[in-house]
Amino acid sequence: MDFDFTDEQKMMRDGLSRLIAQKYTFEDRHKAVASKTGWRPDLWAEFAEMGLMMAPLPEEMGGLSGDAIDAMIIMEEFGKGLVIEPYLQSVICAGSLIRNAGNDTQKAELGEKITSGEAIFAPAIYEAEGRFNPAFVATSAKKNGSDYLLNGNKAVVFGGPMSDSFIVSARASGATSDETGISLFVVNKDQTGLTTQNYTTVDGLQASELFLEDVAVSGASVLGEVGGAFAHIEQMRDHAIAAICAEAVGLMTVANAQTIEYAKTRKQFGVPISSFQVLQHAMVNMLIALEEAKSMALLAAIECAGDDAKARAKACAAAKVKIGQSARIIGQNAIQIHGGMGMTNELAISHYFKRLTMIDAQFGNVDYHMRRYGEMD
Amino acid sequence: MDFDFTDEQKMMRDGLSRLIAQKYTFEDRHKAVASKTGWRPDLWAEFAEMGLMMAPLPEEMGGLSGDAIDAMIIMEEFGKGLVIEPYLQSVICAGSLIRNAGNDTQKAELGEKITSGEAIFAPAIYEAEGRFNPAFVATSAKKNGSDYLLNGNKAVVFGGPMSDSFIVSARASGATSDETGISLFVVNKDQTGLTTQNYTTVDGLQASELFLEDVAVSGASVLGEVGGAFAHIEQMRDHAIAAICAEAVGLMTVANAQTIEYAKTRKQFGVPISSFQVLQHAMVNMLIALEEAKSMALLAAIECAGDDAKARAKACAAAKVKIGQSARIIGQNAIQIHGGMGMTNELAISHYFKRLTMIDAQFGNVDYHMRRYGEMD
Amino acid sequence: MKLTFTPEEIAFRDEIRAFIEQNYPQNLKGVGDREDLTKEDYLSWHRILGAKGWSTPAWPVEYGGPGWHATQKYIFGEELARAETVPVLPFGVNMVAPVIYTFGTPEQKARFLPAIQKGEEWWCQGYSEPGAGSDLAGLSTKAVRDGDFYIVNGQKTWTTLAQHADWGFFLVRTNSDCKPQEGISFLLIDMKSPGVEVRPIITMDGAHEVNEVWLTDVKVPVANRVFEENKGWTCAKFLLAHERTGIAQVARSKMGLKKLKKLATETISEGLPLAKDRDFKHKLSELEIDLRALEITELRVLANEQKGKGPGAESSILKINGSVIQQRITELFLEAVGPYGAPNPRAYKAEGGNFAIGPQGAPMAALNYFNVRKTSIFGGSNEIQRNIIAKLVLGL
Amino acid sequence: MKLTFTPEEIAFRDEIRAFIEQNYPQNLKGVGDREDLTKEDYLSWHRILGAKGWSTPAWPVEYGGPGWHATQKYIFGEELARAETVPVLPFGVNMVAPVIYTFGTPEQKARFLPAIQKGEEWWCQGYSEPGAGSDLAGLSTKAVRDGDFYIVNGQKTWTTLAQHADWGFFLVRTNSDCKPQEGISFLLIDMKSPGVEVRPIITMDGAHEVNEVWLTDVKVPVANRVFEENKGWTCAKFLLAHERTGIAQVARSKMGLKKLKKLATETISEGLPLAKDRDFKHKLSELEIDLRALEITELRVLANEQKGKGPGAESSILKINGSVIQQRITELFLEAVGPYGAPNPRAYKAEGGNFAIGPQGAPMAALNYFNVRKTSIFGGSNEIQRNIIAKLVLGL
Repeated sequence: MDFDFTDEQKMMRDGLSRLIAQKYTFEDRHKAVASKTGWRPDLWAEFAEMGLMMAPLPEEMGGLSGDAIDAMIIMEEFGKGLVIEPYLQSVICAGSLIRNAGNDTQKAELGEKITSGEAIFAPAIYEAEGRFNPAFVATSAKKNGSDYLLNGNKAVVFGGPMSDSFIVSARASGATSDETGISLFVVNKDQTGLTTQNYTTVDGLQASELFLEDVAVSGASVLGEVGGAFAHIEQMRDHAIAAICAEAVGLMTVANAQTIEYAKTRKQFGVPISSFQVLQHAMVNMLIALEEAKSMALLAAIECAGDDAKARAKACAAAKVKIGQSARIIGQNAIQIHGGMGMTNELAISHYFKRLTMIDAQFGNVDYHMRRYGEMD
Repeated sequence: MDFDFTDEQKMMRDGLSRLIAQKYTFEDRHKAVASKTGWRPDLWAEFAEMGLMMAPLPEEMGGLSGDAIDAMIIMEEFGKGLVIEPYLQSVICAGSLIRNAGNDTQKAELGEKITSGEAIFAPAIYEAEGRFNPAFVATSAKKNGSDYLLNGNKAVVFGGPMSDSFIVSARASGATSDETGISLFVVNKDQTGLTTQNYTTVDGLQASELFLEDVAVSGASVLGEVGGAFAHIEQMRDHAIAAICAEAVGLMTVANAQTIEYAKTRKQFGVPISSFQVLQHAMVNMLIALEEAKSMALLAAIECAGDDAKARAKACAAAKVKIGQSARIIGQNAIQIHGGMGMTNELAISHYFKRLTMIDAQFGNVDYHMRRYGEMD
Repeated sequence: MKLTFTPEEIAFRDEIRAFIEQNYPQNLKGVGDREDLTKEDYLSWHRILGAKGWSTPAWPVEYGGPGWHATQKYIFGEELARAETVPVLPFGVNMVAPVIYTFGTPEQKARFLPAIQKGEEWWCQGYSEPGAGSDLAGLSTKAVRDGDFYIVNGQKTWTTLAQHADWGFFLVRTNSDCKPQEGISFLLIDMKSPGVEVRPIITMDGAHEVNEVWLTDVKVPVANRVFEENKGWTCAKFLLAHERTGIAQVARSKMGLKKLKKLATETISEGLPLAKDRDFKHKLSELEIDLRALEITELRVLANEQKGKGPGAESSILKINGSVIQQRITELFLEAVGPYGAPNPRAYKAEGGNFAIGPQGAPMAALNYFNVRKTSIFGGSNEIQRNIIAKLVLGL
Repeated sequence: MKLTFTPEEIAFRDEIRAFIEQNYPQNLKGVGDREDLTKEDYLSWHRILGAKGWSTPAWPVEYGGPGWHATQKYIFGEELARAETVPVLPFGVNMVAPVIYTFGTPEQKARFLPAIQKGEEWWCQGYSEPGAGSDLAGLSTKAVRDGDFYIVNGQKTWTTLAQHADWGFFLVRTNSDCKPQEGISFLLIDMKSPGVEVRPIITMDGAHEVNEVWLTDVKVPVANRVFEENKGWTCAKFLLAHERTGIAQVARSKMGLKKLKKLATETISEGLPLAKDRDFKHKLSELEIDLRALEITELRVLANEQKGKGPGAESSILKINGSVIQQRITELFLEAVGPYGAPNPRAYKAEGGNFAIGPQGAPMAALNYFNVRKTSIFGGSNEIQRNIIAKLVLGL
């Protein structure tokens, strides 16, 4: 057993932490969310320069052969800084799909684009009526000569507005919820027949609805075996869960610290509110929730870095459940202890709360993964 | 809307309350539980003399034409006094079955026995593998001339050891969980082929397992229509739930009062523990749980006294859910606030806790009734 | 003992229902799903009810109340909620008016009550300050006597809908050399007075619902003080007890639950209605049972009131459970819409997008959830309510 | 970063497993389901481990510890739980012994440690008093110096299994004219001394597990005082930190959960295994995930310890969650057996009944649930643990 980071990992963490402290203050972030584009391309370039995009990806994609532990370190810092850039989508998710499903050419070419940060990819996996089930794919892929014609809609594609390409799941065979028959296609944003509806999310991210009408993609854009993409999607989801759990740990760490700080300085009845036993115990419960979440985020990352697919799936389902529960305890208590001030858009805490709330519905919520966990027994 | 008791109801309540205070102290009760018979036949006779057995039953059974509100008043006082006598079984449950299913002769003859208190009846409805479902009846009733032969087992029959007769559900037709095909039989304890295994329960009551082997009962002992007993059993269950919810309200009222009293007198760190805010809020939560339980017990009793079967079923399912939840909050917090002293057999509070705990599994627990409630939508 | 209505009560209900049907403004139907209501939206319905004599159900008859008993008031509230009307805001009708008719002078009653009843003047509440939230008595806005006037200086905050207000009722400090509670006075301030400035606070849902109110050398006639100088805390306590009963919001929550159940039936999850999902159904049932328990508890309190026992500290229970149930309803709405909780309609509408994303009911789900986190904070936080119950009910 | 075991660790685990299989007493198999264990039941397994040098995994090598690192200790605990052995009781091995080898004299070490290691002497803990539970420092049992002896008078309570004890370690007051913490001494008392009386306390599950210990003019040699006079609080605090780590009981809870899942598979509800019931399954999954989180948290604490960071206030988290999980397991057991939680096996066995009622696992379900309500009370209540965390970890 060993819970230590390598020296390289510590250096990366500290460097990223410094960068965020200097160039990604709460005010900077606020401005970025409200800006026309809704993100910070300049910071994206700096992240790339620091090697963050290369960190968790393999050499053949231009990466540094790190793993989910590196991703965890990065995402936790992103969480602490409320970072809104689409690292999760492009590096973790698209990176995972290309690494596992791509052929050598795709790994090299698409990998280079991702690790250099010069292009952004977003997975377009979920559909409205499928809710949290990635096997629910009504979007069809019809063979048309050596091309495929894609038809259908994809729901809530995070990172959509700033993405250059999407990795779209579509079905050539099978019933709507079958795990077999699903394929992955790399679709460029400017492709004929593809339209998007872009929006800002309640927690300050960017996302899109995708509408595909007879989008013709070449056979070369298929990622992996036709009809055999589901295992890759599952693996992507587990890596995404491990990463988003780490982000949540970062968010919760700051939310707890800000709450304690506020409670110590805010006075009512002539004393700091931190002297009230009921609030003290509430903050202890927040700490316990954070420690439990940390443990499970760690477990998820360790299992994603390993090669036991069953253990990985179980750890990630469990971690997503625990993070959802902890985020609720911490988020709700943080606002309650901040009182009226916690309700305002002006204080950072409300933004931590909003992001913590919305994480539950990304990649499946508490109930979904509780059920999934129970079925893996 | 009117939440008032009649003057007669108030008199009955006050009289019963005085009787219990005088002759049913915690020490008396302790002795009765530990005694050979495990109950107080002398008190049973006094209850009868007071007219408690007559109160909720109709005139044709020798009763006073009261209703579920009277039963509620009595059961709440029984709860406060931790009364162990089988009023619920004999008067509420058997009374309900005979009232609704019995013919005129049965109502008069069996009713007289119940209302006079001279005989005790216990419903034998549930079976081990049916858990909380009263439609699960594997016990068979085979026609044999004008008699019926009963075969099967009945589980956890409260009041069994002191009962003179059982009202047994058995099946002449249909599959094990069908709602049709179930009949009710009055079986005397000394009947050939009936054996019982008697025991004390963890909360100080008496119960039995019933084993029926070719028990021959006459056609005259059938209660109601052959095969059509389920609606009567459901009605009995709702009345039993309303009554046991009232008992629970009585138990919780005392548990809360004892906890507050203890917290005010018990000193630690030089001050009464009632001065700690965390314990204050815990006691407030206990109060809220009690008030919610009171409201739902009241609703259940009101609907049982009414004639809308659907509203009755819904109110009773909801009440049983709420009582189970409140009992858990109040019971667990009462012990926690009493600390080590709460763990001892010597203090009354542990006995209130035990009874409150065990009520959940009588007539269906929280999950069972939550589901039942959801299905009634 | 019974829960059913008498024939007279049923006739009363039908009368209310018919009136709403015939008189509720067409353009305000379904406002529950709209993000922002104008001042006129609120007042138009208030005025219609006022003209009928129904805008002030709790008032004594002598001041313009309809003379209803508790059950009738309950039925009236139920019917308004059932029809999803815009609410009649409580600041005038249920907050300042009872203080005025209980503690005010004949002149104050004559000047203010009719305008409140008719919906002619909009009121706001100047209680909380940046340094005095849960510790309301710790307020420091000062009123210094200067002849027939007070000169008021200070800052109030969390002032709901003050941007529309004609008048405000304010707690101000008129004496600093005593216990905090003993030096407070209750003033009625014309919001158009020189020196009154209302600055918006944007809450985390992006709404402009609350405000800061800055008071700089505001001249307030002494005649606008209600009750004695330095005795304003009496009015404040009286008002808080009144505020707590209404805050349970049972009728509105019942309507919310009904909509939630409809949404669960319409939302498709993996090809099936979410309402069939056992876990979700379990939560719905639990919520419905808790709401039912709250409703019966409120009826028990009302029945006591009808017998002359005023709302006491028990009303704190209604506040706690009522607020938590409102929060749970919005939380389940958000859970129901799943991934479609994410799009921010305020943002995409501000950018000129006029599309709706996700199922009906989705667009406001997250913002509503964020917004009602306030219910356990404002009006005396739930921690404060528990302190009150511990002290006044349990005697701890 | 990894969670897997090295080949050496796996070999170690196999060695432990084989030893248990070959040496664990036949007559003690499956003791988890028995209600009462005798003194000999406990000590026989302790002696076998002691002879092998494994009864004291946490001790330094110089006093007879096996020299294991944290992972090995963890594996050892896992294997004992897996085999459901009777526990080696903590009062000697994990409580008084660390105090003796950390603070004791050479003579005390020589006199007491070997007998503890070998399982020759049974210890009990004389801490709590009727007036000093959570407020341990409020204790009033007095020890008055009289030459080479202390004369001890007072009453202790909640003394676990004192009915079997040869020795007890006691906190006593040797000075009353100072802060409560500064006048306490730590004494080792021979339970056969004149004036020591052990009276049973029957807990609500009907068990005789705890006792009152009455001390009347008990003569205790000064040589049996550990550490300086009036410095006993130092030993007490040291010991409490040690006690808290073990109290998480992760390995035992894992075994409990395994049995619970088995019971859910075997219990028939309406003709189907309860394990198929979605509501029950949801609770099982939730419990299992929480237990997993506790386990990883404990491993993180252990890893810190291995790096020389001793168990600090974080161990309070393990105590809180560990106790609650034990309670939830027994609660689900009770829920699983449904109506068959009711029969009281202690009562019907006392009456000579030798039947078993209900499914396997049912007879003790309720009594176990009642019994483990203690885990959130004893050893520093969970409220006290939260106070400790608030103060020492959060700095509030």
